[in-house]
Amino acid sequence: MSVDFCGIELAHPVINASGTFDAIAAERAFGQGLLSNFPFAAFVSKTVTLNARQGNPPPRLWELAGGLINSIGLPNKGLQGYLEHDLPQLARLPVPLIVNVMGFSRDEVAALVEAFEARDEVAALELNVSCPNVETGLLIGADPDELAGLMARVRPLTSKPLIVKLTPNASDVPAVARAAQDGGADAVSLINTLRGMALHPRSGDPWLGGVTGGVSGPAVRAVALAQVHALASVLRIPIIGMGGVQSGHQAADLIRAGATLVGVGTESFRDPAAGLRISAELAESSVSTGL
Amino acid sequence: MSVDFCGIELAHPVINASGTFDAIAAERAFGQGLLSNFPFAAFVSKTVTLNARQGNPPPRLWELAGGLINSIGLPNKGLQGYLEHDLPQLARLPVPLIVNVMGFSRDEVAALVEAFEARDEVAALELNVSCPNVETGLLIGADPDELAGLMARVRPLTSKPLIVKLTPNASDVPAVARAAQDGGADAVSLINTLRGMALHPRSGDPWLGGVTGGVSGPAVRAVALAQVHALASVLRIPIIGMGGVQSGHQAADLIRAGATLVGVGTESFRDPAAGLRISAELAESSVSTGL
Amino acid sequence: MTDRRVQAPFGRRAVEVAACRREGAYVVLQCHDPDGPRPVAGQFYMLTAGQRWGGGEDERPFLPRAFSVMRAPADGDRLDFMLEDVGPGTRRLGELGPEDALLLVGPLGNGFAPPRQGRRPLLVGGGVGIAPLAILQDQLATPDGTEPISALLGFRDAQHAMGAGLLADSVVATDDGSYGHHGLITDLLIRELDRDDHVEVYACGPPPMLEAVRALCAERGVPGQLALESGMACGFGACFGCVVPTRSGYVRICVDGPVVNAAELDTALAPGGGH
Amino acid sequence: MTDRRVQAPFGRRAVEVAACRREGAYVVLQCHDPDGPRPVAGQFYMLTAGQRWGGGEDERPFLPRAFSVMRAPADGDRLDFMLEDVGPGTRRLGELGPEDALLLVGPLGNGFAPPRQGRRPLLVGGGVGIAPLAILQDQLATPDGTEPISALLGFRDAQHAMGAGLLADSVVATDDGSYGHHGLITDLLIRELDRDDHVEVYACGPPPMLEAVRALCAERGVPGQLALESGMACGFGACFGCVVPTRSGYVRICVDGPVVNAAELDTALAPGGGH
Ligand SMILES: Cc1cc2nc3c(=O)[nH]c(=O)nc-3n(C[C@H](O)[C@H](O)[C@H](O)COP(=O)(O)OP(=O)(O)OC[C@H]3O[C@@H](n4cnc5c(N)ncnc54)[C@H](O)[C@@H]3O)c2cc1C
Ligand SMILES: Cc1cc2nc3c(=O)[nH]c(=O)nc-3n(C[C@H](O)[C@H](O)[C@H](O)COP(=O)(O)OP(=O)(O)OC[C@H]3O[C@@H](n4cnc5c(N)ncnc54)[C@H](O)[C@@H]3O)c2cc1C
Ligand SMILES: Cc1cc2nc3c(=O)[nH]c(=O)nc-3n(C[C@H](O)[C@H](O)[C@H](O)COP(=O)(O)O)c2cc1C
Ligand SMILES: Cc1cc2nc3c(=O)[nH]c(=O)nc-3n(C[C@H](O)[C@H](O)[C@H](O)COP(=O)(O)O)c2cc1C
Ligand code: FES
Ligand code: FES
Repeated sequence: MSVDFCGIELAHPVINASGTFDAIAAERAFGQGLLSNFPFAAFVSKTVTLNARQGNPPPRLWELAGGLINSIGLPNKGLQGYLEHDLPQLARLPVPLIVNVMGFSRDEVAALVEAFEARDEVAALELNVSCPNVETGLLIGADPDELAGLMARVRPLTSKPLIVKLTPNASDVPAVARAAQDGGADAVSLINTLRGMALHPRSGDPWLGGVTGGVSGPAVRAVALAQVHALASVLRIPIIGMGGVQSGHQAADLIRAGATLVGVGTESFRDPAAGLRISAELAESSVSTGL
Repeated sequence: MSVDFCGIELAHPVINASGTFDAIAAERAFGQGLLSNFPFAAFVSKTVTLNARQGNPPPRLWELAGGLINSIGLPNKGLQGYLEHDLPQLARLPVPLIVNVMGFSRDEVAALVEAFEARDEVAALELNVSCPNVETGLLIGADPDELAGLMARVRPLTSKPLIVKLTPNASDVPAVARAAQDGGADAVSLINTLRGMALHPRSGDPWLGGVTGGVSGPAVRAVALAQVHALASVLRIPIIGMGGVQSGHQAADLIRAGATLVGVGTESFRDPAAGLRISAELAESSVSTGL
Repeated sequence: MTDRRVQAPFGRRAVEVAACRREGAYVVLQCHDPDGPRPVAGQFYMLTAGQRWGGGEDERPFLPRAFSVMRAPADGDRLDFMLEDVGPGTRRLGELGPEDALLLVGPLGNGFAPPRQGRRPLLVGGGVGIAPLAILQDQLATPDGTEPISALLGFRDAQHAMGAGLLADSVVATDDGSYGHHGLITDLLIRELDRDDHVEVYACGPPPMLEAVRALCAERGVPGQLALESGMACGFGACFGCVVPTRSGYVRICVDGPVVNAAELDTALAPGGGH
Repeated sequence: MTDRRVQAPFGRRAVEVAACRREGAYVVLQCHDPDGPRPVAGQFYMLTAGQRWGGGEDERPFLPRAFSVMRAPADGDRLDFMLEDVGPGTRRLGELGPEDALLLVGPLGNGFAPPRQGRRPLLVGGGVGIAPLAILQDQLATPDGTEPISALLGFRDAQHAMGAGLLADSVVATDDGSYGHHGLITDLLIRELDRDDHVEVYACGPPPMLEAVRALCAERGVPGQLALESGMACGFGACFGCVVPTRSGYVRICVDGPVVNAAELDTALAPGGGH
């Protein structure tokens, strides 16, 4: 089951989805047991922004039938905090490290990319483009031109593999993905969460502190499969497929639809070792299906 | 609970979602029982196109956890068939009739709108814009300019209320909705289905005859609520909210988020009389919440 | 075909399970339906368990499931269904016990028509497809019960062939020869047609069997009525999901079937999806 | 605070339910956990029923639910939890019976620290929040059991007050006066502090109670350890969903709690959402 992903050798095709596994906190909770059975073939960090962020006010979670709406709001220590506190610890993980970054302007993204280009601990970068460019007001990941502009600015700054994490809340995801590829992306990953909302059962006000949030989990699986499938025929570069994966069979579906790697997110909340189970099931189904 | 909707007096705010209830077939199945307890305050017909369509090859359905993917493919008798066979029967229903139409060019939509403008049996028209304009290649409902062009062409052709049924598969639904309003729409309805897909559990090939389909039911409810909420603050015209409604409480949520009417779709498959139950529950919760 | 149906009360009603028992490889689910009419053989019901529908494997079932009525004695309020466990819905229904709630919509669809003038009914069933033939036997029986309605029933093996006990008179074939004739039920049909083809064939079963029956009827110029299956979401014509191809295009078998004339089909093989 | 925790085995493990019984308005769920370590009082577990998690009302529960361990005798493998039925998850767990499978992750989070030098522990619990105080009583007890650990417990009414039987020594107050002191548990806390405030307060309960305790501790300059609650998706720091505001910003109470020093909070009232 070992996979070559943009020149990085991975033990199997299952990685975590950004923001759904904090290896440092998990090590506090599970200790050595986590490290000796690390559930993912690569570790993707939660989105890092240039400046530290507190994140959204609670409540941040709403449970759905087969899913979850989160409005976490990208809390993180900011670039400096990450470099000082997190990177040294994450560098000790037994798998390659992929750092997910987001910026609200091309300069911000450029600063992040340059900083991580300088760090050997980092195997690859993932650009989270599910946010507006504050200078143009356009959602970077929903607009092919906006993304092309960003790629033109940051691609030259790094020789590490650059993954573009696409938003599913776009009219024409294939057009955005093509812009990523044409701009020199080494891979794309999708889907990020779908915009969703819930009201307080009694007061009728928005439940989430952030008013709206992102839907993940089984409820979005069919949408993820359709979007991965739609890209498979238009892209040359590899795809990291994610969205609602709970089993090896569902991971295999994404691979059949065109993904090279599969990301596991919400399912890790139900079982911290879900990645282990899913990659084992996938290995088994691959043997039986000859995938 | 009676509601004025664009000048049409409705007994309560619950109507069917287009394509999820065939009153003529239901009358064959349930007879007089349907007509004397008609579950909706208005009846919305399945999408009518200029020419007859066979629809997609089967299989057309895939069940999800709390949802359904359909690739029905808009089968219908075409405008002439509808006028001859369906309209006379639908005119006998005890509630106002809303005809949902779709065209692959502005001329097609114009021809449909003109034909129904001439029919007194029709209380209002709903434009299904979840399709490409074959002349420009653009998805009409995902592109504000495309929709503005369509509205400019067809709005002058009818004095009946014109509802624009929006697609949720768009980067900026509020922008599209504003284009509808600015173009003279009397209301908007949403959400249509989310693009989704499933693979055959054994062969791994796409399950649906149409390859991809549309996701509906509880799995899309949180997305529907977020989209209705996003429009409430940008529109003056009324909103018909739909997507996964199974109870009066959920209907009330859509109304709190900004909807005037609520559409029930997939839930009618589970219980043909779901509309009755939901409007009764809604009436009760309205009394208790003073909605 | 003109409608051969009894109309259903509008909406979904809760009824009580009377019993649920194994019959070989199958489950027979019996309930009381005091508020529904007596159905026509060949009609079906959409069933949902009153509890825990929405849970289970992969969190399905979500939609109701279609089942032919297997028996509905004219006197009384009982409805019997015959289930084969093939997935989460049939499994959940098979777990129901006495007094559990069952939600149903029906009777739905077009049932079987009486045989054309002077023709002897010949019933051909395969697997769980024998269900509608049991009630058909009841409804075709002469008042004095003198002329037995013959039924040819095919099964995978002896375990499944125990289902044949649900019909009155039957000749059985099994694929593996573990019970009755070793071979296909269409072998027996050919024999019957060779003997006397002044019959009207009533068939229900897996698509390959139905297709073989259809082809035989066409070849011999014998009228046939086939009860088809297809994935359904609603059962009352609302979703357009259950279509099968016929000579006049796609038809929804929940309203223009499930019983269709063999002559209307080019094939009885279910298209795509691998049902 | 430095970690006061026992680490959990990595992953979710299936254990067997030993018993599930009512205790007044509550349910006590007991299981055997042979493969897990003995937890520190104040730690919690994420629980999922082995079956039918994903079904039920509105098709929730989907995520695991957090429960403080209520008792975990040092000798043996038993873990006890105390549940109040407030929704689909607690209802489903309360339906479990002997030998049913329970899936758990834990022990998780930071437990209670021993009292600061020379201070007498004073336990204050409200409703189902008394659960972690039961195991805390066990763990604080002197080896000879001579010095009882006093606990002040508040409940809605007598029916709920039956939960007090789960702790050794306690003084009870009820909101409606149907059992014990008629009034708030903080009335009793004030009395205790007036008598002798060389104590360390350990509290768990509904937010308004915790806030009153926090304010009292601040006023009297008494150290307090509060076990907080918040909606959780994961329980091990993965989702960032369970944050509460502290003087040093939002902290995830599943890893930097659930026990926090009262002095770190400006308020113990849960923000927004109406928990
Ligand atoms: C008119 C009619 C009458 C019938 N009468 C009977 C009867 O008397 N007795 C009886 O046992 N059965 C009968 N059936 C068939 C019965 O309805 C199905 O076996 C039942 O719906 C299966 O449900 P399930 O949840 O158990 O299995 P499913 O999981 O629904 O699997 C059944 C088949 O559906 C497909 N499938 C699998 N997963 C999905 C999915 N997620 N979405 C869509 N399709 C999927 C596969 O082809 C699978 O083999 C009848 C069907 C019809 C239409
Ligand atoms: C560290 C910790 C320890 C705990 N210890 C105990 C204990 O020992 N005993 C005990 O009984 N409880 C304990 N709890 C609380 C327990 O976890 C909750 O009561 C439980 O999760 C409720 O689940 P439910 O499905 O029964 O109810 P839910 O339906 O989840 O309702 C519980 C509350 O969540 C909110 N809510 C309602 N619907 C949703 C939704 N869809 N998504 C998100 N939130 C929603 C509402 O505020 C509601 O009042 C503890 C919690 C924590 C964090
Ligand atoms: C609680 C939570 C936090 C997330 N945080 C991030 C994030 O920081 N950066 C990011 O790119 N994606 C984030 N995501 C999106 C996931 O990486 C993933 O794209 C999405 O959840 C779909 O996968 P799943 O259904 O397996 O969870 C987050 C998702 C969840 C549920
Ligand atoms: C089987 C099916 C057929 C549909 N056909 C149409 C259609 O013909 N025209 C249309 O505008 N919407 C159609 N829709 C979309 C619904 O009108 C509705 O927007 C969507 O299903 C969301 O509502 P629900 O979750 O309550 O089903 C269809 C939906 C389903 C499930
Ligand atoms: S099952 Fe819905 S139309 Fe036939
Ligand atoms: S519950 Fe997920 S971070 Fe605390």
